[in-house]
Amino acid sequence: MGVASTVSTGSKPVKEVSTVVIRFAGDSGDGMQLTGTQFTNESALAGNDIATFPDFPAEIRAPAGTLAGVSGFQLNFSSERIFTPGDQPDVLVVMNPAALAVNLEDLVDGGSLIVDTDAFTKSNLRKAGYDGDPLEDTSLNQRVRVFPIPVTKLTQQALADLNLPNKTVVRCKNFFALGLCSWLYHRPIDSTLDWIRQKFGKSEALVEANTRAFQTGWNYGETTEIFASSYQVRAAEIEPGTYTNMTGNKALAFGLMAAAAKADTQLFYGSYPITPASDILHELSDHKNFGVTTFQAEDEIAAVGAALGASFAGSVGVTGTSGPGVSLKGETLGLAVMVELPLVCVNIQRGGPSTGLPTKTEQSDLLQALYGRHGECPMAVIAASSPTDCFDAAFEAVRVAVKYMTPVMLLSDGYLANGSKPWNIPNYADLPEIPAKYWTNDVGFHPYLRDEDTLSRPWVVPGTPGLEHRIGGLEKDYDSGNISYLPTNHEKMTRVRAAKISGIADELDAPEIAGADSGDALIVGWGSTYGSIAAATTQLLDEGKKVGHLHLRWLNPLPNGLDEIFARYRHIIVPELNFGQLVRVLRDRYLVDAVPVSQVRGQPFKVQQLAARISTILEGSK
Amino acid sequence: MGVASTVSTGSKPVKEVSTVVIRFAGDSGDGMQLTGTQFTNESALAGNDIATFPDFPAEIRAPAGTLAGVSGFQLNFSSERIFTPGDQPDVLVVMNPAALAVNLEDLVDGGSLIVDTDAFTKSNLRKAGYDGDPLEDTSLNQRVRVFPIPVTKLTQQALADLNLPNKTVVRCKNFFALGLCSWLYHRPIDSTLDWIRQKFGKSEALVEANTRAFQTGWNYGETTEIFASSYQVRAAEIEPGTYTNMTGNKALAFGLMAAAAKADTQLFYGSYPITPASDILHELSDHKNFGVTTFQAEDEIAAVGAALGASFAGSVGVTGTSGPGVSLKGETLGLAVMVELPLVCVNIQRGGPSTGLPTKTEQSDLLQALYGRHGECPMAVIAASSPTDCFDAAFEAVRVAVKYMTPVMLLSDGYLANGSKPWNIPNYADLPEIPAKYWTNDVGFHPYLRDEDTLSRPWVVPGTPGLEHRIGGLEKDYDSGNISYLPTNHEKMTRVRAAKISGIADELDAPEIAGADSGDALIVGWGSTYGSIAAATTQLLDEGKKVGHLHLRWLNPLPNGLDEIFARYRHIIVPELNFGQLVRVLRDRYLVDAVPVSQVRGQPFKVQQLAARISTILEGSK
Amino acid sequence: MSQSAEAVKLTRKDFVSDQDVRWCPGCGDYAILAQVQKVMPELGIPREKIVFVSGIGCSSRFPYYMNTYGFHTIHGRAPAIAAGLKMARPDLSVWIVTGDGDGLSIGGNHLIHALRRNLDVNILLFNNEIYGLTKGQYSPTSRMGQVTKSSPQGVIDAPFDAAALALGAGATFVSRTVDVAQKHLQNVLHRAAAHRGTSFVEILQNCPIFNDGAFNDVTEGDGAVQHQLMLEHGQPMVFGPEEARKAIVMGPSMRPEVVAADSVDPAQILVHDETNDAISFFLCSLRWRGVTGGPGAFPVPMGVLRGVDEPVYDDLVVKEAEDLVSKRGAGDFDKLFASGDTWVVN
Amino acid sequence: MSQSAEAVKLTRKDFVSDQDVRWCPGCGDYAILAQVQKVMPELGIPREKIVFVSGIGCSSRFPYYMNTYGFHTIHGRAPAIAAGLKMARPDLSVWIVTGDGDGLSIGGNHLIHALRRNLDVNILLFNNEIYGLTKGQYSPTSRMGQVTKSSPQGVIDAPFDAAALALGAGATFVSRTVDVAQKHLQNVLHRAAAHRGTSFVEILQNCPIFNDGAFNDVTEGDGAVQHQLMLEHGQPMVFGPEEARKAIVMGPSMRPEVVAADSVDPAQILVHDETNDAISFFLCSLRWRGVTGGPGAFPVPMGVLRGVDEPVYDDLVVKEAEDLVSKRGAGDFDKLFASGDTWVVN
Ligand SMILES: Cc1ncc(C[n+]2csc(CCOP(=O)(O)OP(=O)(O)O)c2C)c(N)n1
Ligand SMILES: Cc1ncc(C[n+]2csc(CCOP(=O)(O)OP(=O)(O)O)c2C)c(N)n1
Ligand code: SF4
Ligand code: SF4
Ligand SMILES: [Mg+2]
Ligand SMILES: [Mg+2]
Repeated sequence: MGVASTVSTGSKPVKEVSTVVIRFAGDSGDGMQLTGTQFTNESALAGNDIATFPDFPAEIRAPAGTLAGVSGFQLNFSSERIFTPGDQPDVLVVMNPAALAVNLEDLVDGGSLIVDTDAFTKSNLRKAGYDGDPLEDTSLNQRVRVFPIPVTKLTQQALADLNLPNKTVVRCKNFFALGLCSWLYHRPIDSTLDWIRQKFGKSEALVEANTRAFQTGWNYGETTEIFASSYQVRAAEIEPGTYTNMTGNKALAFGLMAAAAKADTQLFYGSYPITPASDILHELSDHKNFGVTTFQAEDEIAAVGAALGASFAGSVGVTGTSGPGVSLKGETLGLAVMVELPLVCVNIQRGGPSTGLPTKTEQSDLLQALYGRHGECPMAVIAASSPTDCFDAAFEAVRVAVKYMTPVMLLSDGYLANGSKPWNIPNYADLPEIPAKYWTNDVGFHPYLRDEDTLSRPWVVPGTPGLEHRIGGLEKDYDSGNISYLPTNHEKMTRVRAAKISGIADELDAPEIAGADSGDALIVGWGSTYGSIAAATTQLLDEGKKVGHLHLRWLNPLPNGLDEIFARYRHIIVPELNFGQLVRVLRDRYLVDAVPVSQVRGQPFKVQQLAARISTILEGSK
Repeated sequence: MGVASTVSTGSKPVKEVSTVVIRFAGDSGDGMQLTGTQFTNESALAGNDIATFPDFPAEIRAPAGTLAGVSGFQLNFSSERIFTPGDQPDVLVVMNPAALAVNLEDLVDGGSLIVDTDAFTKSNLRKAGYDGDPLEDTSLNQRVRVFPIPVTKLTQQALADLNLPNKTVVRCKNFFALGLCSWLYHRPIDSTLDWIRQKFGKSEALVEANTRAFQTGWNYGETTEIFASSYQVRAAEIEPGTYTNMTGNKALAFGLMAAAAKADTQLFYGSYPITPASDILHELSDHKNFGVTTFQAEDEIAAVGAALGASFAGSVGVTGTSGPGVSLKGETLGLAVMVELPLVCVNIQRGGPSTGLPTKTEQSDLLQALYGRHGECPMAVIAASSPTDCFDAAFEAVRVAVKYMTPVMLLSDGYLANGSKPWNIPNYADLPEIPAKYWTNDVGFHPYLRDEDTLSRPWVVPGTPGLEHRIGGLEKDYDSGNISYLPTNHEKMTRVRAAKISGIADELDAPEIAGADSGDALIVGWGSTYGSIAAATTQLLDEGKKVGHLHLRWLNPLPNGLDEIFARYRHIIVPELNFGQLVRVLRDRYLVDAVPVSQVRGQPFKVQQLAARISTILEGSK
Repeated sequence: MSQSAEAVKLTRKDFVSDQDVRWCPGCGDYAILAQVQKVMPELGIPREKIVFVSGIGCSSRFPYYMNTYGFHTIHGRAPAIAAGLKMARPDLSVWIVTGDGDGLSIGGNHLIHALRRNLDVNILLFNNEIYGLTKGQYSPTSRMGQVTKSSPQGVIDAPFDAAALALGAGATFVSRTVDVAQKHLQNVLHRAAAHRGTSFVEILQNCPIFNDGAFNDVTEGDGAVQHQLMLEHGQPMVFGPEEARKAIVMGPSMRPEVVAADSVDPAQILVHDETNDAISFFLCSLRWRGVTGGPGAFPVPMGVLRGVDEPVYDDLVVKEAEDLVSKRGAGDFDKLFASGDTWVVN
Repeated sequence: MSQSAEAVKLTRKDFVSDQDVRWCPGCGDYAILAQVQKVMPELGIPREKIVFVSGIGCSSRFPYYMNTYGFHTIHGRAPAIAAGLKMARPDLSVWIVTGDGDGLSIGGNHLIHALRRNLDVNILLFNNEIYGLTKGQYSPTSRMGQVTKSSPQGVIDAPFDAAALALGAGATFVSRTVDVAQKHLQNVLHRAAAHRGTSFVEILQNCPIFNDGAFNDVTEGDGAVQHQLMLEHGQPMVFGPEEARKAIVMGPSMRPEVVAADSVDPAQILVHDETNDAISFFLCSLRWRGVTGGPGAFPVPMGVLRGVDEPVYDDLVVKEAEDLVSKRGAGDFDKLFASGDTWVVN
């Protein structure tokens, strides 16, 4: 392809690096999410392992140039295996002063700061709360390497002859930045040029404009003195396969769809929009040719109610929300426990309590998932550990819900929901079948007749002749399914409901441990902290500490054998993005002196900090 | 008084007994609740210690004579201190076959069974599910002493000359039974005769009819051969004072009212009817001349919302409900935690999960109270331990809510709500003041300015000039109260919200221990199990076991010093009417191998069974 | 609900379940149950295709007594749960049974949204102007001044008019009948069943225990004759005893009046038209019940106040899926999984 | 809301808080905020006696921008929370700000019950026919066929008419205005403030980001002239451009018609009467907006559709307490505690 060939012979020295963390930041209007996504695709095609995290502003459209309006996208790409989008960017690209103000402190010392100097106008500086021009601040230049570039002007010059409206021209400047970074890291660029053609296909002028802005950026790197060298990040050792970049919410939606199909039934998704869960509704609502029905209910209570009604009708009923929604669904989830129908409740956790920090991530709804309903109301709880694991966790949640005729709470969070990882695309045919049988046998039938192994009751769908029956929220007789107020029956039913859930443990895989399988400390995690803990563990192992990492997938029931495992370590350390919730469960259940490592900042753990805090505990100075 | 004098000289031998448990049972239409209540009053006037428990049918008005329609009232009266209404009746009065069928198994071996034989008609026997006449069953007469009496006929004869409609006459038969039992236990009867005069005052005929039925019953005992002797239960040693018989819900309502008044503000009670909490609404709604406002909302969410709005306005906002309602209030309770306003949420627990056993008692909402909201959402939780303690617990809940500007969950249950105990009526003047100051000082004011001791924020009521401000569910800046998305601020605010609640522990009384203050076992309880545990403890102590009883009033925070106390006992045993909820909290917090004694039958513990199960644990055969 | 093609021979008995009925003696619910059990077999719908969904309340015990599929859910949520059931299985005949507390108080939101969406379900609201199951608190339809357990000094909340609320929410079928009016109740049930879309049926029901005779003066004997306006599509709005028929006419500046039928030119008498919104709204503007109880200035509109054909929600759900299939073909997971940018690692 | 006696001299500025406004550029909420801040000082109510209560949504950010007392609550619950606030402090001027999602979707039940009870509060419903804060899903007022994030093939839910819903719920004051109509908006706000009882104000509001121009054809330029029926109590229902005025008349068998104003006898033209239920219900029966968007067969009734005086809930709350005090005297705890049977132990 033209461009590629004209520029493919680099004239500058090339340095090898293994891992780079880059962050693009600018105004919401500057198209940073798009720039980041394209650079991610290029890096994927370069064969790197990658992990991304977008950081949207809390406001819909904060006034242009303000701090509140800053949008960012971080990518970690490497020739090694990586677990997180990275603690701190090595390279920070900022398109305006506000973006600098918000992101500068994160940039590593000695890191590279690429700046569109044209955006550093008086008014923009004021909006960003700067008195003077921060770029002239010498301390800045001492701490990091600044690359001041008149991105806007250069773009305008390059596009001058296309005589497009200036507004349109300026909009292309993010492609200048993308081109420049693509040069800097030897990215394969064809995918981006193709993408531009598709995206702007309707207007040749726009295709040309964006392509040129991209090339200009590329050439700028190649030709000007300002960059002494470029960098090479070799392909990583990655399991062969066809990959695509997957966000957690999209993976979760796909997992639900696939599971319902493998269970040979329909998927019913009842939901009420809420950040950061809404994208699951958006995704599913566009796949109704897959036997998917979506229902945007009037509120969360109706959403879970409709899902339960659909389960009664024979569909896989799923409801998705975030913490505030779960706080409303409690009563209906209790009904689901009582009538024993398959239901999945997805909670994309966010910063709480109450409205809290709606756009930030947190893991503080675990105890609610376990105990957040009145009565003895056991709930199966599973948590996804990475964006792509959201697919598997969702699939598993549906499998268990259907097999045990029970509601299952599926926990994810804002970090997984919007973050992405490369997904090794499975063949649908290779996914396991989920044997879901509707009950039609009327001999000795009653609605609470139980399967001896699973203790689950039969799934009888209305329309089945001869099996007409009534279910409901009042206690039912163990032997007939009729209403019963008998004291002993109530205790028996309460026990059997509990036994059914704890019984799931018998089919769970033995917990896997990464790192040392005995020694100083076992680091126990769940959910989205997987990446940070895995990375921290690797680092601690490198430092010679005998630590293992056990990541729980099922929070209720817990897998068998944890007690033996815990006994093999001197410390049990539980990092969580809350004030210590799983740690309570472990201490209660195993009487083990597990200690929390807590963070409640609406952000994932930074690997360095986590490793440091674990070390402190190991050094016994709690 | 005429009657009294004519009958006051008993001619039969009198036996001394210390404690009697009597149960009146009949059809809903037979007025058993009324009979029980009157007999209770007589026993109170006799100076006995008393405890009662009514047992209503689940149905409003089940068809007459059916098992579902049986209504019962149990009274324990004694010359000693008693803690419960008693495990099993020594005397069972049944007005029809259904009442016999439902209650017979509870009657102690060798107990007395007083029966209205006239009600044992073919059709009544069928409705009760009897083929033959159970009274002719010899095994019955071997197990208990049967007193078959034609109550209806005797009543009819006695009232014959009044020529009232037969329906009316038959309605009087419960007074025959009451008269008979009053004779049997030497009850002072004036109060009952007065009561009849007041109640039926409008109709001389009815006064005469019921009085005569009562006398006839009394004389029947005195004159017929069937009762060889009568019984004397001497007055108990009871703290001097003026007493009245108090149900838990009424006491709770009074406690809320008194506390609001002592806080020199108004009480706002927002509620939606639900068994067994509705009586609180009924009680409060008739006291609007006490500065009480009641609001029957459209649902539980509106009820707690309105209460929170009233708190914002400067009233003490209270919302009352049962488990299903709490499962709906979660989100609003989270808002209350976030905006830090004084609010009390009353949960009269009942059998769960879901609709469960609505008219039965249970303690299974503790974990929900502690953890039933999304986010790190600390809730102060207090539990009442007896019907009369509902007054003190409610008063204390309001005091803490106002002092710490926090929601407080007040736990009671169906057993306390409907049960009654004699209440030593306090002087209102002697009740402590609750210092609740509205904040008016505008220097350096912001809505989250904190008191250094309590960490509570100022209570500023709208209408205060110069202090206009906005509160809400989004995270707020520690130093200004404005919205803040800052990571570190969120962690700081989350910590301070937690610290405020745990800080309450510093003002709590050191936990009291009844019985051995070290040794074999500490029996730890909370809420309505107080009576059963106290009685079981006394019994175990009598058996020479070194057991102590510690009953927790505050479940969050827990009082200081529990760890030292636990260390003094070999076993920590936690009886609960659930599957072990407090026990989880204790094991987690203190890493102590506390063991549960669970019962989930919609009924309180029977003292004998509880004592036996504790002994089994002591004998180490877990 | 539409009737299924192949008629099935069933009798009233086929719809009686084995559970013994647990309402108070004399409760209006018995009469309603009897009529429903009578009408069901006449619909020609196989029993297994009928589902009764209820919330919580005396009225909501209903499903246990019907020998069909049934779901006794939680307080106020029946319309939401029924929505999922119906969307997942549009072939089922879904009947929602609710009360004035269950449906209008805690369940008000689900009710109005069900009516707005026009799902093909039937809603039977048993209005006894009281909370029965919880033993006698006032409800959103209780009268002002009514003394109940929770209003010892009398209710101060203005009541809803169930039909007006339903109409305001966009209900396509709004009707009213009475527990004691056997034939009328049957007819309305048939009409509701025949209507495609959400059928709202308010049934005035007597609670002899906690609100006895609440409706007597408009439903019993002479009261019924004097105060009930039997709506018939295309028929003039006349009512009252034969010897003294009254009629409703529109007076000057659009103020409706009740006049002696023979005192006006018949052309002046308003004619009912279920399909004319102006008429349906007009009927809901009439005060037929005193705010504090008793008859109002106008008669009780009985029967079908509104009956119009609008798009049916479950039809649209099915259609959307079908259209998408014909547009994109039945879902292919392998295509879907690979629909984003992909790259191959070997 | 009633005006307080002693007038206070305040200006628009006094009602501007120190928080910077965070709505998107061009959002209709700015215009509404400006008018509210303009009207507040004209009410003569001391600032500290005014409270703005909202739920969650872009619109619900409103209280932060008003320099009064404010409570930004949770999604849909503002009317419930405001009810407790107002009952506890009837002297306060309480304003509820909500959106079509906050007020009509999740908050629908609280809204209709607030309207039914007739608490003396003002409800401003910003209707942009979309969920703004959550970035563009459809709402209960979105049009059928509307493509949004959650309806890629178009909405299949029939929308609410907010005014009809409010009226059906028994609202004593029902009005409609538009974000861009400064003067009209001010007048309606004044009317709402003056009304004792719950004042319901639907404000058609443009969301330039997710539903831009939704109302343009009935609110912008010629569209406004052609399609807005400016209601005036006692005035005939005429609208449209001077050169071609149209009028609303009641055709035969009660079918309303739009005719050329000069083509009919003026006496035939319907005259607005806020206090006549038949008129208010009639106005709500008119289809002013196409189910799938655009103008309907009838003009948009703008202004006050209903304004009647009914008992005010918070008045009744106060009265009940006062009556009880005069009946029983102020509460005496010692008497209360001993009101049951008592006995003395010495
Ligand atoms: C969440 C919840 N709140 C409250 C209740 C208690 N409750 C049960 S039925 C009912 C009201 C019943 O009134 P209605 O719906 O009119 O039915 P009716 O008994 O009059 O037929 C209430 C408040 C409950 N079961 N669940
Ligand atoms: C319990 C709960 N559910 C869902 C949400 C997410 N949410 C916030 S605002 C909103 C809807 C906003 O729409 P609208 O009320 O029309 O206000 P607008 O933003 O359009 O002004 C939703 C669904 C929430 N905050 N809380
Ligand atoms: S309480 Fe009333 S509504 Fe309920 S069953 Fe009894 S009579 Fe019927
Ligand atoms: S999203 Fe729409 S409603 Fe919300 S602030 Fe932006 S323009 Fe206004
Ligand atoms: Mg009712
Ligand atoms: Mg909106």
